[in-house]
Amino acid sequence: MDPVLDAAFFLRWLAAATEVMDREGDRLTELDSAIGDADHGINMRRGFNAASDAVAKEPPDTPGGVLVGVGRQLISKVGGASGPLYGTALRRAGKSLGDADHVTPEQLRDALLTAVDAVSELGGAAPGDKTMLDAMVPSVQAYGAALDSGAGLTQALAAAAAAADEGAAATIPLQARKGRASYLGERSIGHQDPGATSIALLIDAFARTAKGDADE
Amino acid sequence: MDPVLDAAFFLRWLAAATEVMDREGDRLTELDSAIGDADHGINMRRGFNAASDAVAKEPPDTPGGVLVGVGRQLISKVGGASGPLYGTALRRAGKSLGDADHVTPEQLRDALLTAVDAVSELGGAAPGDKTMLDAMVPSVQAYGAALDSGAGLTQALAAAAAAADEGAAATIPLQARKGRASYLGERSIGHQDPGATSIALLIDAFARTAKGDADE
Amino acid sequence: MKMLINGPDTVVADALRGLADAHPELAVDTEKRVVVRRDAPVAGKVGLVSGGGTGHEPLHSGFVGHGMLDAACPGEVFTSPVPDQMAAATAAVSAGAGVVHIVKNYTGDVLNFKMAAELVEDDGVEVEQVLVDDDVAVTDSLYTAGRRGTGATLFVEKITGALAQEGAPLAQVAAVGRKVNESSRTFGVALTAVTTPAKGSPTFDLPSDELELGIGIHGEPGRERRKMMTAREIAEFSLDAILDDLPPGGPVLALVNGMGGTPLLELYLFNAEVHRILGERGVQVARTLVGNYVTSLDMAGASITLCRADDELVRLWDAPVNTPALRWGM
Amino acid sequence: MKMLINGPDTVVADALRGLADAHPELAVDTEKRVVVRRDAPVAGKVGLVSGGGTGHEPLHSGFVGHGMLDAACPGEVFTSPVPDQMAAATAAVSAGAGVVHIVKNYTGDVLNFKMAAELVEDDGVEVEQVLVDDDVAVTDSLYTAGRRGTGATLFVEKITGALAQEGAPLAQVAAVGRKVNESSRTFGVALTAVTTPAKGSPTFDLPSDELELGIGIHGEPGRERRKMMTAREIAEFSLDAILDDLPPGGPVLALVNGMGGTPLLELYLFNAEVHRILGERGVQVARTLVGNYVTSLDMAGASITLCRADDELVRLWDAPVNTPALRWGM
Ligand SMILES: Nc1ncnc2c1ncn2[C@@H]1O[C@H](COP(=O)(O)OP(=O)(O)O)[C@@H](O)[C@H]1O
Ligand SMILES: Nc1ncnc2c1ncn2[C@@H]1O[C@H](COP(=O)(O)OP(=O)(O)O)[C@@H](O)[C@H]1O
Ligand SMILES: [Mg+2]
Ligand SMILES: [Mg+2]
Ligand SMILES: [Mg+2]
Ligand SMILES: [Mg+2]
Repeated sequence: MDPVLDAAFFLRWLAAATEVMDREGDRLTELDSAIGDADHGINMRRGFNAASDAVAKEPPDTPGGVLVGVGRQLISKVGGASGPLYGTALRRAGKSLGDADHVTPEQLRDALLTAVDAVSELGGAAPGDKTMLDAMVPSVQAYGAALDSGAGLTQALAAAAAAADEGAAATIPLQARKGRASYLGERSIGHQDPGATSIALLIDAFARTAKGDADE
Repeated sequence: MDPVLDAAFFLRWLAAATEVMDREGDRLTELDSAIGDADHGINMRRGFNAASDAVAKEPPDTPGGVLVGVGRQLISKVGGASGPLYGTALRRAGKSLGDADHVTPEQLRDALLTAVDAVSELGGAAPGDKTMLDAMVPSVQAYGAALDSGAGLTQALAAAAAAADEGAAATIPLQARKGRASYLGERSIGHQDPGATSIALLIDAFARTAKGDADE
Repeated sequence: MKMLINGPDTVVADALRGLADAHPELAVDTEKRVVVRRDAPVAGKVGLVSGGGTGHEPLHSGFVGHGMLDAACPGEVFTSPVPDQMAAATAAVSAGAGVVHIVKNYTGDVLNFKMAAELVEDDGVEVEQVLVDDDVAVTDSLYTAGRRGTGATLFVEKITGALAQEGAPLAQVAAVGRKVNESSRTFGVALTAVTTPAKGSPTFDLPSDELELGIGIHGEPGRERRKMMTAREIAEFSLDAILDDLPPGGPVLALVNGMGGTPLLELYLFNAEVHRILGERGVQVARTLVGNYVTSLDMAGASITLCRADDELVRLWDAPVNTPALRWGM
Repeated sequence: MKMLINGPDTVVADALRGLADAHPELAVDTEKRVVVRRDAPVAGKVGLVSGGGTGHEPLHSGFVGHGMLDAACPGEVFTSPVPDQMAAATAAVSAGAGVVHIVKNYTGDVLNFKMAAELVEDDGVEVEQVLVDDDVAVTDSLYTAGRRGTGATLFVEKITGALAQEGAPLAQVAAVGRKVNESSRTFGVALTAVTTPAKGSPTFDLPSDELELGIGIHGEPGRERRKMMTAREIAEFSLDAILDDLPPGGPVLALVNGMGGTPLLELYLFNAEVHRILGERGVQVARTLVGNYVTSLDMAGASITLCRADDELVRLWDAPVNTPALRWGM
């Protein structure tokens, strides 16, 4: 059965996200080393651990509260390009959920769209620029399309995760036009974008959280 | 037949010495790298090339003149420990020969003794301290002993070269007590002293010059 | 890779303690991670704040003091600081005359400083941003995040600092900063990659007979890799790129800057080539600074920055400055 | 090994040209290889000359100027200069009040300076030699060439320079130099070996997980090799060696010096450990200097020098100085 999207769900997602950043951080840093400055995994790890710690101290009791709390921590602990982008995206997504104590899968879609808009606005990138957007956009589309065609939350998040993964992989042949990787010009071609990869890990954490709940 | 020890002989020696420093400089530097600062070959090469150039411009016409000229060049071009030691040794040796236009093998012995005294006085080292003296002292002894037992110049210089070579090799087990190698304490044991090695090359250049002349 | 550290996690905090121990004339808040002139806020003076990732020392903390920055915010290694730091620094130096944020053009620095400006403007502090983007190695700004900010940051911080110290108003201080940036161009090369404490191994592989041309200061690879060149050839290549793009004009200020791992001896040697070539091309050098100022941890390499400087800029360059890394006239 | 040079043979000459280009306030004779204060000889003032192998920059050329050295003689890389240079430098700075030779205790430096002193004394210049031998890594002076001269050279040059600038007579300037040397101790460590331009490869092999304790500044291996240690452990080991030998007394001047290849960030971090440990041991630090001052080309590592300083020495340390590498108070 599909889980309820309440604060507890988002806290379980946060735990899964933090765990995956700890586990996969080195791979993200390695990707960032090829076309950036070799810190993306370190940044994500620091940010999600700070968020987990902060939230553990005073657990919010709404989905919006969790996302706003995580976003704020990322803004004030990560730095770099990903801190404000990730942080603002989650903060605005959380704000869009208001103070409902649980939300629908459709409300989550709107929140994810808000996140995409936040990243586009702040970073000025378009799809195809080889940034995190290249995983976010197809992922949110796939999620919405799945809901539209009658899928439940767990199934739709699985589709979102698969699309994010593909989107991240599809950054490999692209030449970067935003962020640090753009300095490399053509030499950025042939490497997967670290930010798109971490987005895929986060969406996958959503999907796994839902599936874990559903399997219980 | 033994050659005459005139200015031309010492100029041929200088050419041979310069050639051997060019050829063996890297080995001297390598030895100095193990227990010093990796420049002895470079120093010797710079010094003997400067001496050859200077002497080519205005060739001295006495043995003493050649040695004094070489010594002066070493003093003003080499630097380091070896510059003043080698330079003063040769300068004083040359001075001891006065302005005779040729000298006897016995006078050469006295000049070599003067050189040994110069190095001892200036550097304050004793035999066994793992310095150039450890090649000089046995070499001059062997030369004198050969003359005393009736050998000619060529033979005596061959004995001097062999003794210098042995003296240099015998520095391997010694612990350095003077110069840069002394800073290593016991870690200086097991390496051949670069200065003793270059002395052996120089004496060998004397022996080869004499032998080359004798063979003609 | 061996480093003189206690562990990768405490590098920034430990180094800030050491900075505080060495420079009692600076107020170092190791919690908030801001480094402030002890006499800040200076009454009536425009405040100057900069910041960026740690790993470029002495930039920026080493430029805090009389006649230069009022505060610096060091981020994690090669990671821009966070808005909280910048907001705290801005508050600490604000004397009512407004504050200039000197921001190197990197996505992270720009975004974080922007968020910080929003925070402090809510509290009524007027903020002007001066963006530094001098690195000609990044050419096509339509298809990139724009030119990086590198060596010219030193010129901008020194010259705005001098003008602010004289009591000039906010708009004028920001304007001279923009003018310095527009008049400056930089090109850098790396002979080795950089190793960050967290990663512990070089950020890219550079064969022992090649060099990277057009590197940044964060261990990013450059635009082009070539077989090793002589100092003269490197200077020629770099100056070609710079002079191609530098606005025409009179004399220049020259910064021959080490990336951290190159001995001062080589920097002076490189400076000789720079001067020789500029002489051949008829470019007059008004002032020269040689040393490790805008670095990239242990990276071997160097950058050249030229800034066209009229009499006013030269005067402000010469004005008294008293910081850990730059000090003259007082 | 890649270097920013034109070729190993011209390194010293090229770098001197670059020094001259950067510092018009110095008179650099690239032929004779002497670097002299442009206003030398200063009437009535005792002249101060030092010199040594090239490769320790900014030592000594970077310390020529008001309140410090009058002249420096750079030798070949890691090779003491020759008597001709020292004699030329001495003649250039001699104003009739005598000249002090500051000599680091290496066989080569001592012998060459001795020969130079004989030359200039023949011309009627009175010379006093101040020998610097502060390196406690060399312990048993009966069986060695005696302790090496390293970091304390900076203290000796600064403090004798200040006293000479005040017009003190020769004997007094030399005496304060000797007092500084006797009050100073240094210990250094290397994380990597050094590579000279001529050799082109590291002068010794140092495994990637070990460090050398008690190194000198010429790429000589140290007395002992250990598994890599933390900054705190290295500081503790070094300070144990120094404090064991340092004369008792009041506050100290502290120099936390980089060997050339270690980023400033790590030096500040190391300084934090030095201060923490000195605090624990009750040693008061009057002044601290952190940076690359007495280097060994690209060697990674650091040294600590402590100098017991009474009020007079602190006053002379604080006195105005204006050189390329050390500048304050003017
Ligand atoms: N303008 C931008 N818009 C969207 N995403 C961006 C932008 N700039 C950078 N990114 C993302 O940020 C990632 C890098 O994050 P990170 O390494 O943490 O920051 P930094 O580049 O400051 O070191 C990139 O892989 C890219 O996905
Ligand atoms: N006090 C001394 N007496 C005699 N020979 C010495 C003394 N000190 C050093 N040497 C010799 O000098 C050699 C080193 O010469 P070199 O490498 O050219 O000079 P430096 O040690 O200054 O680099 C040593 O191998 C040793 O033979
Ligand atoms: Mg990054
Ligand atoms: Mg040597
Ligand atoms: Mg970064
Ligand atoms: Mg030497």
